[in-house]
Amino acid sequence: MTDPMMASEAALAEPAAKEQTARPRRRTSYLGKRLGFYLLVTWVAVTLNFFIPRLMPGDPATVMIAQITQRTGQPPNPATVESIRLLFGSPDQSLITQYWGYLGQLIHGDLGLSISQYPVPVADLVMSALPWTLMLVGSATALAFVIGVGLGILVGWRPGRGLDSVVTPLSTVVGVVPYFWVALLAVWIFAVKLRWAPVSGGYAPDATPGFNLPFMASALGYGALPVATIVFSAFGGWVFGQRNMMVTTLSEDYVLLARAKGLPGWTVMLRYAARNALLPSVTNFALAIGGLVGGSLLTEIVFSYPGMGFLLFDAVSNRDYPTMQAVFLLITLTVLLANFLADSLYVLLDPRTREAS
Amino acid sequence: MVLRFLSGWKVRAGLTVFLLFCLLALLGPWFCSSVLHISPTALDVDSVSTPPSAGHLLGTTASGQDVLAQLITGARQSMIAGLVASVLGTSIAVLVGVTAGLAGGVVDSVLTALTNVFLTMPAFALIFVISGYTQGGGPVVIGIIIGIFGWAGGTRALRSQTLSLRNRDFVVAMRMLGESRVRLALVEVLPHLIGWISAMFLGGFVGGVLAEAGLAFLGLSSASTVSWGSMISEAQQGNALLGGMWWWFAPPGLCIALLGASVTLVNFGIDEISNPRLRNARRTLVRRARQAAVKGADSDE
Amino acid sequence: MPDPAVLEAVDVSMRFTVRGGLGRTATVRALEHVSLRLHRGRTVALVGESGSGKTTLARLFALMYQPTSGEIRLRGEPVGVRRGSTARAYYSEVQMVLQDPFASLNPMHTVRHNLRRALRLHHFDGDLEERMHELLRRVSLTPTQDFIGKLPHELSGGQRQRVSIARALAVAPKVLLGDEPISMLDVSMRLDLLNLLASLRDEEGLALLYITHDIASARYLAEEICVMYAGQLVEGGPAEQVIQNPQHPYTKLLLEASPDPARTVSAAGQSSFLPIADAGEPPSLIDPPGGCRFHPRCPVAKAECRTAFPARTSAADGHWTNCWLYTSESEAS
Amino acid sequence: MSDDLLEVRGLTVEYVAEGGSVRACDDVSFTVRRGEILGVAGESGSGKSTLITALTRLERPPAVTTAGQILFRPHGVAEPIDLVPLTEKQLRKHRWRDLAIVMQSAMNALNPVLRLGAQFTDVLRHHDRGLGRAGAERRTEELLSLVGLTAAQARSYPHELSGGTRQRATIALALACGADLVVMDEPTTAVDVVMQRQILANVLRLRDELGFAVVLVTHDLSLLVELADRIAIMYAGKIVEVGTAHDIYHRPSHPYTAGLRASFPPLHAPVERLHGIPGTPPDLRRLPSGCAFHPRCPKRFEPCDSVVPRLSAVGDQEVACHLHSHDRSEVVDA
Repeated sequence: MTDPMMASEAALAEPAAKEQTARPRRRTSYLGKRLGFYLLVTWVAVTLNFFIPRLMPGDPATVMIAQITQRTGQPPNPATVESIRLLFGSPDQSLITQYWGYLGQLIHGDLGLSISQYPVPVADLVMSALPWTLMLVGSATALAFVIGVGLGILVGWRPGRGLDSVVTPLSTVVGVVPYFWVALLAVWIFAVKLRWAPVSGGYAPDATPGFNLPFMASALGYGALPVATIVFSAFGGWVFGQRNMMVTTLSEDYVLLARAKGLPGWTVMLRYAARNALLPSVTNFALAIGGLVGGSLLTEIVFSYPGMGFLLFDAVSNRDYPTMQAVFLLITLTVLLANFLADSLYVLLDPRTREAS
Repeated sequence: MVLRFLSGWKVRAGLTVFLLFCLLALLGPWFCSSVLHISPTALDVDSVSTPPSAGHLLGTTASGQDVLAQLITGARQSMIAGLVASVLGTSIAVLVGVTAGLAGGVVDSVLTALTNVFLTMPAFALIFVISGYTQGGGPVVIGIIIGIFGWAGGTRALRSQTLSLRNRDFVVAMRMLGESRVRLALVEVLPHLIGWISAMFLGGFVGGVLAEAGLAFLGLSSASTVSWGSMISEAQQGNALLGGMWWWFAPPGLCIALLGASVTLVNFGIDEISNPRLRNARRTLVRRARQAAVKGADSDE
Repeated sequence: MPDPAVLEAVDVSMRFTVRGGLGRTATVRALEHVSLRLHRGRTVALVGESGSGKTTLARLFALMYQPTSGEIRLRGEPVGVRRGSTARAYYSEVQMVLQDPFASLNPMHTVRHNLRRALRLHHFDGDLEERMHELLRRVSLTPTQDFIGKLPHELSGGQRQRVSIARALAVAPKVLLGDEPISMLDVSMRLDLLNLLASLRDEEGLALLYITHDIASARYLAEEICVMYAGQLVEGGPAEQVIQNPQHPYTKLLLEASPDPARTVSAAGQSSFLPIADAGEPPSLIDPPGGCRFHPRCPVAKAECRTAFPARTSAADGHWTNCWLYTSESEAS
Repeated sequence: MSDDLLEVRGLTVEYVAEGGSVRACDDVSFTVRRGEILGVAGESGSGKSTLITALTRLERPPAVTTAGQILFRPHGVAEPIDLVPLTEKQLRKHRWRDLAIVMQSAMNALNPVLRLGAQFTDVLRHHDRGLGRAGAERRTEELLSLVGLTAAQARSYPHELSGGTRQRATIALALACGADLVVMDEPTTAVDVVMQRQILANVLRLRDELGFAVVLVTHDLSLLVELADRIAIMYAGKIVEVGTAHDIYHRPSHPYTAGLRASFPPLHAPVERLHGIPGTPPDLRRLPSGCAFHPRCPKRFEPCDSVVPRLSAVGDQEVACHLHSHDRSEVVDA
């Protein structure tokens, strides 16, 4: 029902053929198909990255070269100019040539040099920011999903009862409050007034980043509030979606039959209703990751958290185009990776996508 | 159907609040200047950072601007962004989703892939990057960008709905009368999608308002316009919270939340109509019927 | 033999390509070399289980697909999938009534809208209102003014099906295709709908194709019965002949399995439900058995049944079957 | 100990709504004897599906059982138990052990994400705590073999099986805990006639072997006549006639039963022009006064539109029709 592939199959096969298509068929290719799709998205992101600066009014490349000249007092060396031209457009070459050159440069991992922190390679900046974002968003997403879906299951099991009438309206309201507003409020309450958490940053200034206990402890402490704010504004969506799926699933015959079998309530709720009601949430999980990673930009900015979002914000404020491009590409790749994990989870949960042996 | 839609309290409350906000956006600026005689930009140097008072009903900012005037004027900017985003986004979604669902075959495959690509891309980051290049822009520009990159969510649902409608017998039957494809789409299929489309429109509206606020907060809207997002941004920069100036910080956020909540309420109503399983039996009625049954049994004894 | 066929399928086969993941496809062999003729004022019943291909044949007649091989002929002229006004010209002669009365009328449109649209599309130039009432009278939805303004949800299943028929009649067709038109109706309404179809056939000279899985109702309505199994026609002929003297083992199985209270209730009030042997299930049409597709379930299957589909053997009364049992006999004699 | 396994008295089920309640089952009374197959026939809106869910106490709001008793005498219980006032927890003791159900569509009745075997073992092990995993699996195989299925099929997911196989599996499932009563809701509407006969023949054979009773609901009276011992006919939420299959077929007393019986064209007997029942089944929200069938009844007379006929014995049968009530002669004379 939710799988577009299945729907198009049903559309093609006429009624007489439906019976047959429902029979077991080898579906090894589910994950393979998804991988192919992710390659497509990666290509689109790369291509967008190529075209956006070229479509913009003016010539970002010239602007950048001028910026570097201004900043360093001398024009950048020819290799740097060449690299900037490849990434941001050159008036002398055809678009196709530029595109191939651009792809070649990306494959070699050359993302150019940062303008605002010239001449630090963008790749270095990104690599130091990436782990922070992965940890922040990864833990926040997982927490929001688990809490939200868990609550959704509980609430949807007995719709209209006490818990439902409190949690459901609350969770929907939370979703429409601007996130950064909530985050700022949280900083004010928990960091400024109550002093439970630091106001900003990723770790204590006196800790040295690396695998040492003081650093990791301080990173945890600094991360708690940002994670909490993300979870707070993201869990509502899960509750609501999961609740509705649960309510819909409850009227399925197999849930009724499970009840008729005299199985205890917990078994019916978890093994019969929730197992099935979970599937769309997992699909949505894959889709929502893009939004969450994007949304974490705001978190990092509110908390001056040293991740990709903060880097992007800095880059945008300083018109550091190479960094902007690179950060966007990496965010996309991160999203795709997370999507793939969600897809694998889906395959694990839904036997219908697995190969029938 | 319309009557049933309007009969729920959720829908009625939601619509009322939503229409009030629309009125505010429409008439607000005129109301400010002609009735209240306040201006969102005028600096009242005598009362800087003052809490709500008779002179300034919602107090003033750190630079002495009237918060109420800003709030009312900001409504228009925020709602224009939301409106542009949702009109554009919904139009693209309807066009792509309905076309894909009706056409089938290669057209469908291509459009579906396109939709999924846009759906998977981190849209907010992309919007942010593009806004980085455009460096500021009015609510219309921001709305356009949000619309262009935010349409994919509803498209999937619309496509699958169209697909199932296309194969419904009444469409097949009309096709076998020789009805033209365009009329099939417009007269037989589209009316059934109104619920979905309006839900999508309203959802896109809130999404647009929130995204605009986010971008304004990041300083990516043009500096000259006042919107709810830019108010929060300024309040933050003006250390409104640290200075205890809740009247500056709180109202714009609450307005967005209220607008969003009103739309959510309307969508609840639409949801319950398009998915009857979500409707709950009135528990009081059920309980009363059960009690009556117990009593009846007692009197039988 | 009656006058020439109005609509016929000549040796049509139909294959559907079903998409799987990543370009993987499977072919559904829905129909194999099927020929069927519809005559003016006569009913042919097409009987078979779900998935046997009977709906596919109806949809080929309705030009919803192009057959993979063979052709559909209207009064001897081959027709193909068309669009626009040529499609309309075909549909002004061939109409279809679908199975589900709850789905075949748009819930948002009134009876009037449906009828008016049908009349307009086919350039009716008389008094629209008068004609609409006439159509409703024709399908016994009287008093007509009570029905014309109604929305589908205000009608019962039987009434809706009558509206569907009226809509089909609006174009004054020569052929009416009924795809299980009564199977979703309440039992008490079914006969009257069959009676309506019979009277339309007799009074308007409609050629009727009645598709059903209920062989008793086929016998009630049709002069001729064709039995379809897994995309192959296996037996056909005058209704009484097919029912009382079935030839093909599948027809026999179908008749044995069909409920017939008169057969089993003994006077003692003891019901003796007639069981049948565990006869397996119809095959998948993606990879169907070769030869006669019934052979894996056939109690009398022979070696040749596995390899080739038998030729048709016909009796003088028009009763025919495709079964090796009879082919060899006729060859021997 | 009585021969009656189940005695339903005055069962009334209402769908509560703001505009007023709808009675889907109205004062329904009947008995089911041990080992008997009772068929319940009715058209859409007759309340037969509601009756099934109410019998098994699976009704869900807005459906509420507002009156009546369901007296159940499972094996090993001396006093009959009224199922109506029991709580879900109390009911759980009887579910599946004493009272099992087979639903209309096996496709929907089986959990799509659990293997078939797991859906057997969870119920087996829940009701027999001592049963180990291996024991439960062995028992599952035995049960499946009852309906002609194999152990390999226990390892399949529902979507990998054909419709007929799935439905046979749900019947095997219903027998898992030795229930005294198996309630079946149109168990063969989703399968073809050939499979239908195979499945029902299985049910009959297993009933003879295991001795459970069956309440089978369907719209197909012609099938019931072959299959059931006794048949109850429902119309507009009420039982209008109960009798042996033979009597229902050969001597229908209620005009509705007669009309329904005549609505099935014969397979072998001579074809004659038949008529269904004129009119349409009533809207439960706006039931006709008196006997709900009277607007469609060819034999209606004076009291039909004002007095609701009660179900009463006429010979071996029970009928709710003024034609058979005791004061009939007076009315006819008058």
